[in-house]
Amino acid sequence: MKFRIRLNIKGIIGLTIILVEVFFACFPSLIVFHNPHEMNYSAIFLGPSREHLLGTDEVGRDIFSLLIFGTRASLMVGFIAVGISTTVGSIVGLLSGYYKGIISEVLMRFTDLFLAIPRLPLMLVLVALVGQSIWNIIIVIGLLLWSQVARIVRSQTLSIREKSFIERGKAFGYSDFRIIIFHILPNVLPLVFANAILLMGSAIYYEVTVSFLGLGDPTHISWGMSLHYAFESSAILYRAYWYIIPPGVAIVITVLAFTLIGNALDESFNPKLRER
Amino acid sequence: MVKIEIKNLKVWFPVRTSFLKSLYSKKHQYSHAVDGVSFKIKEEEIFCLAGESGCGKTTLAKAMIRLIKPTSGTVRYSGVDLLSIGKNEFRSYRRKLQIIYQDPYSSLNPKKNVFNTIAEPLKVHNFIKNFSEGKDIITQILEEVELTPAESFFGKYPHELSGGQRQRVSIASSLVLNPDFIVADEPVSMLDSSVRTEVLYMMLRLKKKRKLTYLFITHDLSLAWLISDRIAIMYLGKIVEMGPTDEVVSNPQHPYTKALISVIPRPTSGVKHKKIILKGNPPDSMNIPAGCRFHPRCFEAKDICKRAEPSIVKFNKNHYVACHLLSQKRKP
Amino acid sequence: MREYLIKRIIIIILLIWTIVTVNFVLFRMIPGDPVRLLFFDPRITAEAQKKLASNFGLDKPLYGQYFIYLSNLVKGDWGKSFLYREPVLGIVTKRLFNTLILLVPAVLLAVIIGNLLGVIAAWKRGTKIDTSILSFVLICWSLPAFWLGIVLIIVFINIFPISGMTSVGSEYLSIFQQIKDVLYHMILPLVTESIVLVGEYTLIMRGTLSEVLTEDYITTAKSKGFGDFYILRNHAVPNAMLPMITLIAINFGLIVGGAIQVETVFSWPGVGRLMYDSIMTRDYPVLQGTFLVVAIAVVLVNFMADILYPYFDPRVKLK
Amino acid sequence: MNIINIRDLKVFYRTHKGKLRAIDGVKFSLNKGESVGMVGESGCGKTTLALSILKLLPPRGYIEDGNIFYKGEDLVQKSEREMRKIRGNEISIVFQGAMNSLNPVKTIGEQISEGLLLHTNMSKVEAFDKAKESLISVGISPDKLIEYPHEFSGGMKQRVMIASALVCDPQLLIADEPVTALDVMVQAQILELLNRLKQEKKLSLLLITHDLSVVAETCDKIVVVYGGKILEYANIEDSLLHPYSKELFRSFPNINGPRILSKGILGTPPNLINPSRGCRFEPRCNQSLKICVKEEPRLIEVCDQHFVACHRLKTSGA
Repeated sequence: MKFRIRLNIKGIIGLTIILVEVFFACFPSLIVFHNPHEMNYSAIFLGPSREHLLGTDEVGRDIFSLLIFGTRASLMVGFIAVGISTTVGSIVGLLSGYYKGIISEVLMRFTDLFLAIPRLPLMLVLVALVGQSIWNIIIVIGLLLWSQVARIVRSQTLSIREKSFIERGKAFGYSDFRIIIFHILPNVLPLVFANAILLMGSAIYYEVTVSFLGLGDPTHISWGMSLHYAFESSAILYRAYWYIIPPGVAIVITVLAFTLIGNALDESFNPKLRER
Repeated sequence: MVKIEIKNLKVWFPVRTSFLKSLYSKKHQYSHAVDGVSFKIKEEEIFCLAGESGCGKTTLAKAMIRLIKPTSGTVRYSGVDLLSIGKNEFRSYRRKLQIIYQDPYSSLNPKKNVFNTIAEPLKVHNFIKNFSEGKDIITQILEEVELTPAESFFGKYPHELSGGQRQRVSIASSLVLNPDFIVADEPVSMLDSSVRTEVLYMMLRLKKKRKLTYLFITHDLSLAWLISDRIAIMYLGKIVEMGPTDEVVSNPQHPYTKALISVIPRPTSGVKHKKIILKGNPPDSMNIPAGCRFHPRCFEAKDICKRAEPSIVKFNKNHYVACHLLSQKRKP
Repeated sequence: MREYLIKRIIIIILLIWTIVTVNFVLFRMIPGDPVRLLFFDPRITAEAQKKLASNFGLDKPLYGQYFIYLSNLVKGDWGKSFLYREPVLGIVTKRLFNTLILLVPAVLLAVIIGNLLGVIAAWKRGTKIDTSILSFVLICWSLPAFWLGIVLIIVFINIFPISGMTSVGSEYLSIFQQIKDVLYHMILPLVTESIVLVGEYTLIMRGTLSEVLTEDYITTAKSKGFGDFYILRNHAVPNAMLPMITLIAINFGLIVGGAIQVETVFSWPGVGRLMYDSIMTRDYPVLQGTFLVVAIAVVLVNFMADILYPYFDPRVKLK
Repeated sequence: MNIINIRDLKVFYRTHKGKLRAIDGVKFSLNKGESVGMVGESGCGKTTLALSILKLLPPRGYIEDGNIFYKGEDLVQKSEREMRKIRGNEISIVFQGAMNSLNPVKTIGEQISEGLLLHTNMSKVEAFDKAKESLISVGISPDKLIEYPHEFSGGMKQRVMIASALVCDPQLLIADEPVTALDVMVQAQILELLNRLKQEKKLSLLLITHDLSVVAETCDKIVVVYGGKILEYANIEDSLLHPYSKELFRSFPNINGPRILSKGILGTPPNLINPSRGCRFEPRCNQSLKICVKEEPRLIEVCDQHFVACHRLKTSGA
């Protein structure tokens, strides 16, 4: 198998951002000098200063520390949720694209149903019902994003299975399993990969939104929770921009970075997208 | 010796009718892609199936090697009824019956290099235990298809090869299992004219060397004429004329064959020959006309052609034709 | 055409039925005692609760409950809110109207601007104009709606109203005054929702149009002697608009997701805010009702797109 | 009088590996009312030539040097605006991919008549009437005017393309592989149509194809192109003299001739990014001389109106 990946400038920028964030997530203590959990009621809503680079929140926690530690939650959600949805989606997509008949039809309808149901409301309902923990959120997001992967993998599989090298494999006496794993999968994998990267942006976006809407894990530090607390504690009225801007910017940068890498990969795998 | 024989082979595809119709009517509509075809191919013969696109020639060929499930009929390969044996039993015949595809760009997996493409069937059929064992066999087969030096092609991916080279790889991977019956589905129609003859030349050489039997499918009668021993002309799922190539081309009996031969473009100008250009739409296997299938486009159609379907009859030795006019001519 | 319609309607009924069933199952999956959570408001008397229980068939087995649930839904009895002590259906319909007031113009604005930007970007593909549109749009696309709303509030707190649909305690002399007040309150939420959506539409338009521009019939049009602008307007854009119709519908969930956030941030009394409130107060009957309404709305929009599509694409007209 | 006169045309493409010399010094002319067939293998530059005449080259391609005189005016010097008045009006083109060459959301009538609306002062009604006429002339019933292309078969689409190319009564029609993807019978129908229209409208035709026999059946003259160069230019009745042309001719089966399968032309097409100094065909030629490696042969007239670029012919001729 052979992948030729050529990232454009935008993709390289995106990749750099993510690598830096991965570093933050792995070694947050190397960067910050405040414990993000440490509260100090005598120092609430302080503006940026030498002591607190980005000021403090309504219970006196250091916002810069919260921001750096928050990277961990976001990346974790991104990677694990996408891992779940990509695996489930690829399997469903491959099977429903390769086989014809009732199973394929049922899988396809099921995918369509999941595509049709609005995601955010369903996520909110599910998290509200199963309980607010980071793992529940990850699983819910993972299980709601698979339909998108399945749709893409299915349509790609459908077009590949019409190629004569697939029928040729049958003429050689290959089993269905061999054809799916060794002949179709390698051809859809680049697309799945590019799409997975794009999905990471979406997964992070959903986690942040769910947390902001009050269904986040209160025991975990995350950008969405920070914004939730900011909104609930009327930071707006205090015009505590240092509390509100940084997590938002962090989210935008992260989602953007994943999008840039994903688009760059898509372009490098899909010659039709390349500049004319 | 007969290599492969088919009798009354039919391949009907169910047509997807609308959802509602399928609720209230149980009657299925079928597309009669192949509608009762019988012939024999002798050992080491080149048998050619010719006809317009949509006439069912590819479907027929694929049904013969069980890539498509026929609706009815029999296929006998070296005396064995291929359609009645089970899947596992058929596996041992699988490697004997191979196919070469038309499009060299989609018949090779873009993610596999030449070596793996050829080694994979060997491994699946237990000719070799692991990929490295196949090196000698693969070198030899690549040399046979004139891809030399063979080693330099091992690591190449399809996109690094030209159309002709891809088709050679494709042929090599079919031949590596030592088949003796090959379906060649328009193997050169997508190649450039100069490469085309090169590949054909090689295929004929391989045929002699490996004692192969070819079923050659083409829409190009001049190619068929050039290489085949016998030819069958297909129209809408049926054979309308069949016989030794020389005779069919020089003395066509069915009006359809006459028309097809008359429109073959000749590379020499000067001698202007009369062309019979058929009017009307290309055939549609979903709406097969009553009577003779060809009558709506036939320039010699008589009343009887609209009513009864002609059966295929012997015109003279080895030359068969399905046309009412022929039997009428003979009666008086 | 009739057959197409009937087929669509059958599919839609199946879809709605599935959603309703999912809804039923979901709310019985709640850890703890789901039935208690859903139907027994701790704030009312034991006698009333018993009556409620038989109303909802809670004394019956699960499938019995399911049929009662279905028939209640059809009858319009969607349960009673714990918080407002009113029938859920009434609350949701009232809020739905408010949501539409905000969403319809916001989506229209986003579609118009998005398509325009997309067309320009595709036409000028590879130039600086394209790059700047693309950068702008990608940022819009990455913005969480709620955060953008908060930022806009901080910036415009003294210029525009930041909360609610009308000024608190205002009495209107005429209907025009009321409309004016609502419009004034609408500005920030509308801008937020539009910005969040514009990215998606621009990207889709740019993508499909760039692909259309490589089609053979574009070259044909050039060979007939037409200028770039004519070809863009008469040949490329009409073809690129086709997938837009379906894509806007498919991505309708996105619009809804944005609406929940925007309404929450700006306290806009719509379905989205209702959903947020019901989560915060654990008002399950309302949560269930809003989810149902939103899901059905998405399905209906997709249905409309399916119905409209053949009018624009001659290729599917006959089916 | 010649209608197109191409002088030392060079058309290059920018690629990652360097300049690709798609057309490298081509010189030929096409007389009024004449039909010329241009043959060559894929990648030899024949389509590029067609596109350069209309200046419709893709963004990576550009005319490096040379002139294309159309009725005495140099098209190379013309602005895009001036070219638009010529395209479809004086010079029309029919492409190979008839399947996708029609806009799926516009009716056949709209697509045929739009050229008229652009190039003439006709009203919509007049243009539609003319479109109807044109559709009849290609053998399609006029009530198909209000239909959409997806209802048409490949052969019918190609007829529509021809109708819309000819609706403005152009002087020159360029047909780029007009029958390649079509079935044999449809191919014959389209060629017959082209032959008829050519005579009826006194059209000049530049037919581009890889199929020598198509040229033999429709054209007065033949141009053999190889590696961006013209190797031979002859009347269709003349027998071809260049070794490449001969091989090419042999690779087409002729059912009037002997039943012999040629070995084909061994070797690969030339590298157009770093072409060799000598004759482009030399590496594949079985009759090459020493001089062929060093020096490029020039196109010379071996007999009346028959030009060949081959050292062997020069020496034998002299």
